[in-house]
Amino acid sequence: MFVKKRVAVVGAGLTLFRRNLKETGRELAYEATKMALDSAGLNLKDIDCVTLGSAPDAFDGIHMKGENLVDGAGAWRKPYSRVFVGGGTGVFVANAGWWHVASGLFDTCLVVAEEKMSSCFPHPQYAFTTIFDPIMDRPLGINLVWIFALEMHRYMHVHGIKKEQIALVSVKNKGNALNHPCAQLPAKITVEDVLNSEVMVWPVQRLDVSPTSDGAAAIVLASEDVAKKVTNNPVWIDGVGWCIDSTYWTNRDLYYPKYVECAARMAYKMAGIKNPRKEIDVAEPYDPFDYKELHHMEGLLLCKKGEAPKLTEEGVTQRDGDLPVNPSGGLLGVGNPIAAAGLMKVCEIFWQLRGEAGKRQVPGDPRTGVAQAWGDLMQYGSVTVMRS
Amino acid sequence: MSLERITDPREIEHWTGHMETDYVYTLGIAGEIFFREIKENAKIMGAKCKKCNLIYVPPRLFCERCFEKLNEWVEVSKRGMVHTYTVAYIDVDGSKLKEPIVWAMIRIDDVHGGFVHKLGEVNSQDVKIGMRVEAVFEDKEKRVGSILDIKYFKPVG
Amino acid sequence: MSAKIREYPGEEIKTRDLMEGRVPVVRWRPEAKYAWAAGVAMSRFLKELKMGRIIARRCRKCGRIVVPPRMFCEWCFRPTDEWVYVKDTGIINTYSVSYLAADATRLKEPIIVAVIELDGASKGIGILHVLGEVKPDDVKFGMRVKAVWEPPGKRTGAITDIKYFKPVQEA
Amino acid sequence: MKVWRLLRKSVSPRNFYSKLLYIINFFHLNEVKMLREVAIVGVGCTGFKSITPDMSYKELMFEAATKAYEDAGVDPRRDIDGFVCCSEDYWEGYSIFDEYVPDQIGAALKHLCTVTADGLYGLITSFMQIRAGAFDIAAVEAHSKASDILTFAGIVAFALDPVFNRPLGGHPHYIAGLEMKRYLYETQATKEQCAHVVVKNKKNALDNPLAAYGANITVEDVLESEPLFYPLSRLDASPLADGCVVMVLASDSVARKLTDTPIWIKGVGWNSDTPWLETRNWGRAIHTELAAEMAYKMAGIRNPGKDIDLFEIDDQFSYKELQHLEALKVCKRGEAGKLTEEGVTQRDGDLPVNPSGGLLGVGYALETSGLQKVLEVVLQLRGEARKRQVSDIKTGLAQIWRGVPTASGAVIVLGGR
Repeated sequence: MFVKKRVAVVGAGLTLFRRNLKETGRELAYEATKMALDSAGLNLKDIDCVTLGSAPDAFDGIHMKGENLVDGAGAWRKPYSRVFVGGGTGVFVANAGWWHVASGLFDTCLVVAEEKMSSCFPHPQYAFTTIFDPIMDRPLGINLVWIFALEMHRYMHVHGIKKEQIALVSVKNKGNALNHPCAQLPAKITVEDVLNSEVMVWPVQRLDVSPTSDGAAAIVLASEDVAKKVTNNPVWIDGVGWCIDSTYWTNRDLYYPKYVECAARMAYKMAGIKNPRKEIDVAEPYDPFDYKELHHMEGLLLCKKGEAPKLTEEGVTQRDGDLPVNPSGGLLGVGNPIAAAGLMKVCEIFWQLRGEAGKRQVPGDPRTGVAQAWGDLMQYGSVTVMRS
Repeated sequence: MSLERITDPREIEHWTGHMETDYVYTLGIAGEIFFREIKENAKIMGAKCKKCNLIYVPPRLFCERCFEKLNEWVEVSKRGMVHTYTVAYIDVDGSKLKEPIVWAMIRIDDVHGGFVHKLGEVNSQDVKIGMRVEAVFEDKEKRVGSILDIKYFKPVG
Repeated sequence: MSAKIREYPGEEIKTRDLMEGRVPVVRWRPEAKYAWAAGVAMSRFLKELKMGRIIARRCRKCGRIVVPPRMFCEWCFRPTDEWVYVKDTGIINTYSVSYLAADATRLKEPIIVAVIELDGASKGIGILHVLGEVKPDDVKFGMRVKAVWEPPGKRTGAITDIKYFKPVQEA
Repeated sequence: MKVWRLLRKSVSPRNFYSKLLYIINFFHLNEVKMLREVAIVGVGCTGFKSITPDMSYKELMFEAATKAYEDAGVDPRRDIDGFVCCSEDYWEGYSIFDEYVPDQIGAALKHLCTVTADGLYGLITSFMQIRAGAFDIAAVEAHSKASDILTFAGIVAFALDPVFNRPLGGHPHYIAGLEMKRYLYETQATKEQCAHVVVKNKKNALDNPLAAYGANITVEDVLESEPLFYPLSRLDASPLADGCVVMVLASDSVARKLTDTPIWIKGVGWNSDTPWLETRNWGRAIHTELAAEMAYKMAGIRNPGKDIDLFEIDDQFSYKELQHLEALKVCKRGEAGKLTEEGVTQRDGDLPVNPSGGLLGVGYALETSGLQKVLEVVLQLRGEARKRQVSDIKTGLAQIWRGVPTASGAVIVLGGR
């Protein structure tokens, strides 16, 4: 019978996440990649192939930006390609790395994510307006935050969730980020701060939202044989999943991310996880907005529909809670250079499962973690399940 | 396949739009040093990779081959050789150029790299691969720290 | 080795320095213009808007009536079968109140945006539009609304031929 | 079972060695894992046109997908789990074009992803996903709606490095002119030989009902055409086309159930040279040399000129066909032009190259170009290429380059029985 190859993460690297960084995209990608290689104790010549994740070209302002980033990603004269699934890219690119190795084609794979949103000037917001349908949506003067506010409001309405409950996520994540050395917006804030912050698109307020950022992240993947040679502490990618829902988002009920559930089920099945709530020790769901963390906990089957706010209120998702969620500080605290932010989550799970997360370390020797990202028109879910 | 198709050409609709907005690009860590030297001193800098024994022009933060960080900057020659060239007759919008542009890849002496730039002060028929050329800089007060601070490359004896 | 790494790379630039030209940069505005072919479904949709009507497509297999119209059924993967007019009235599925314009600048008067499930289309099938003649606080989930159209002479065959949707009394 | 199948296959002396190696390999690997073979089991194509104003890109994709699933005998909603689509945002006029793909190819609420590259990269991605055990049946989509683009060269210019190259302006295809000049200089190939490529491909396209730019022209016609980027003339460049290709892939056992003529993916390779114009190799297609090396190793090909019967390779510009033939080690460097002149690369020659008409004859359909080439190899290997059918072929190769200003390319080796 066909037996799957196991794939391990053996190194990770991250740049600072900031509103503007001086480095070019290539230089950012290089810094993260170099750090990942160094941490794995590998050289570029040990790498067989490279996969890159990066969100819209309209941020960096380079058409075919994957081609521009070849050298920064360490792909000079190597098999190299870029995957792109909107906001889901950052976690998805780890999945792409997985199939490069699991297919048996390569023993090692560099997985790199880069975003330089500050090139889109004065605000990356313009790039977001071009994600919409040019006939149905763009003529209305649409703004990216509109659609998330619509989704958030629907979610709140269906389950009767209050803004106070949602704000707790922002408080927690920005607080967690105080311990993250790369964080852009770490802060000690209160629920009142969130509720009193400027209204952007009701019910979305300033402190419900992650910032725009520049940054890069990278991990090194290796086959079982190689992983065992280079480290005695590999973290295995045991399950990968991804799923896209219909383009026609106004034809769907936005209260629940079915596509995240579909992606999670794919990954859980592969990893042999039957009861995610019990078996997963630490989770990094995508949190560009605070309500998304709750939404995604439900999609990841970490709780029942509508139950995530309650768990949050009870402190279950705190770093020292029963199910630590976004111990890194998430996008709300660390920042959101789209694809790099997603891969940052994979890096965090890697560090957590290795017990190397320092002040961010969740207690109790976590063995299984999940990272998840979300994107496109509220339609993409990508999930990676990792074990130590 | 669709059960209906458009059969009357007057029924066809198009929707126009664009993806145009403003961008600013930082020059990067290596790029800033490179363009500062061009702007202030009309000097061309390269970055040396000791491991691979290459001098990159334009300079880079890292060696793409061995991935070492490069921090040794060296001044290189303003002269080089035409490695290849072409004569462009059309502009970006497809219209015919009034004056054809001679583009060339110029290998700067003793380095890895050089410039893809325009040639000036030369007839397009006279350009040859292997021809010696030299960078012509804008006047200092006009230089802004961009690749355009080099006006073009011109033939030298 | 997050705990073991002391320094993380990245040289920060203040947005103000960028704004005020203290950081050397190259500027560019791309040329990227398009004329997207609207195709069979959307050409008809736009023509109907110009006449003050909203047209949908129906899939005979699943029975769904969908708008915006499409020539394929995404769930059955087969061609849709027929054109169906739907009403310009409906209910609010979800809404939000925007203080931000498309370019992220701040609006004095907010725009209320909503997903409106149209009468005559299948349940849950809505379109995005803006609301008018209503205060943000008075908007409710499930509220009935009706399209307010541009006058015939001003319509161009665009989604903006509907100026906005406004609340109407329960029928 | 697998061994039996292998032995049952006709083992020609030509590839006996590689088969033997494969069997030895198989027993060795069996302890650890068993790698799956992957086949193309269905293809669908809209055909290529200079313009498709009556259809949206969604309707174009729906047509190709419908045809591909019909060809494979599968229902995408029931049978297909994995989907890969290929697009670049600025070709489409959308940021995150991934959003607009699932419905019309049957992928809603399924496992779909976008690879921002040519369709051939997408095919390789799908191949890897199946080999890794993620799916049994998968579909790959690539399309071009080039006629939706009003400022093609402006968008290509936007791909240039923003700091070092783009500010100089100009039509970015000067890069092709630079490359052509250097290639001709290094190999002593001539403009006439390049013109022969154009004549051959446009003529081949006359027999291809999918092609948009078939023509019966002479070498003089090409040489006399308007100079664009000397030595590159108007007819040396392939014109843009719209079109869509969808393909269905399946793992070995499933593939055999679905069709009597699975086309096996024997080897894949892809590679990128430096993105910097300043340090790139201007005379050689390093990306394709390395990609071919990888694909040949996987497919057990030691003598490409002999072991491969048919080539569908990138000819976005006439000289590229010659350069790529040499990069593929089909002939020695500097020989491709001569072989073309002598007619060796004609459809009935010893080395048939671009029997479909290539991009010069079919049209350059942006990221669909690679799949157009794979499509031709599949049809040829199935024996369904009608007037274009090359006789007695067992192995075919498709190759693509990602166009100006990139230095990236991919190669695939396909086999019939």
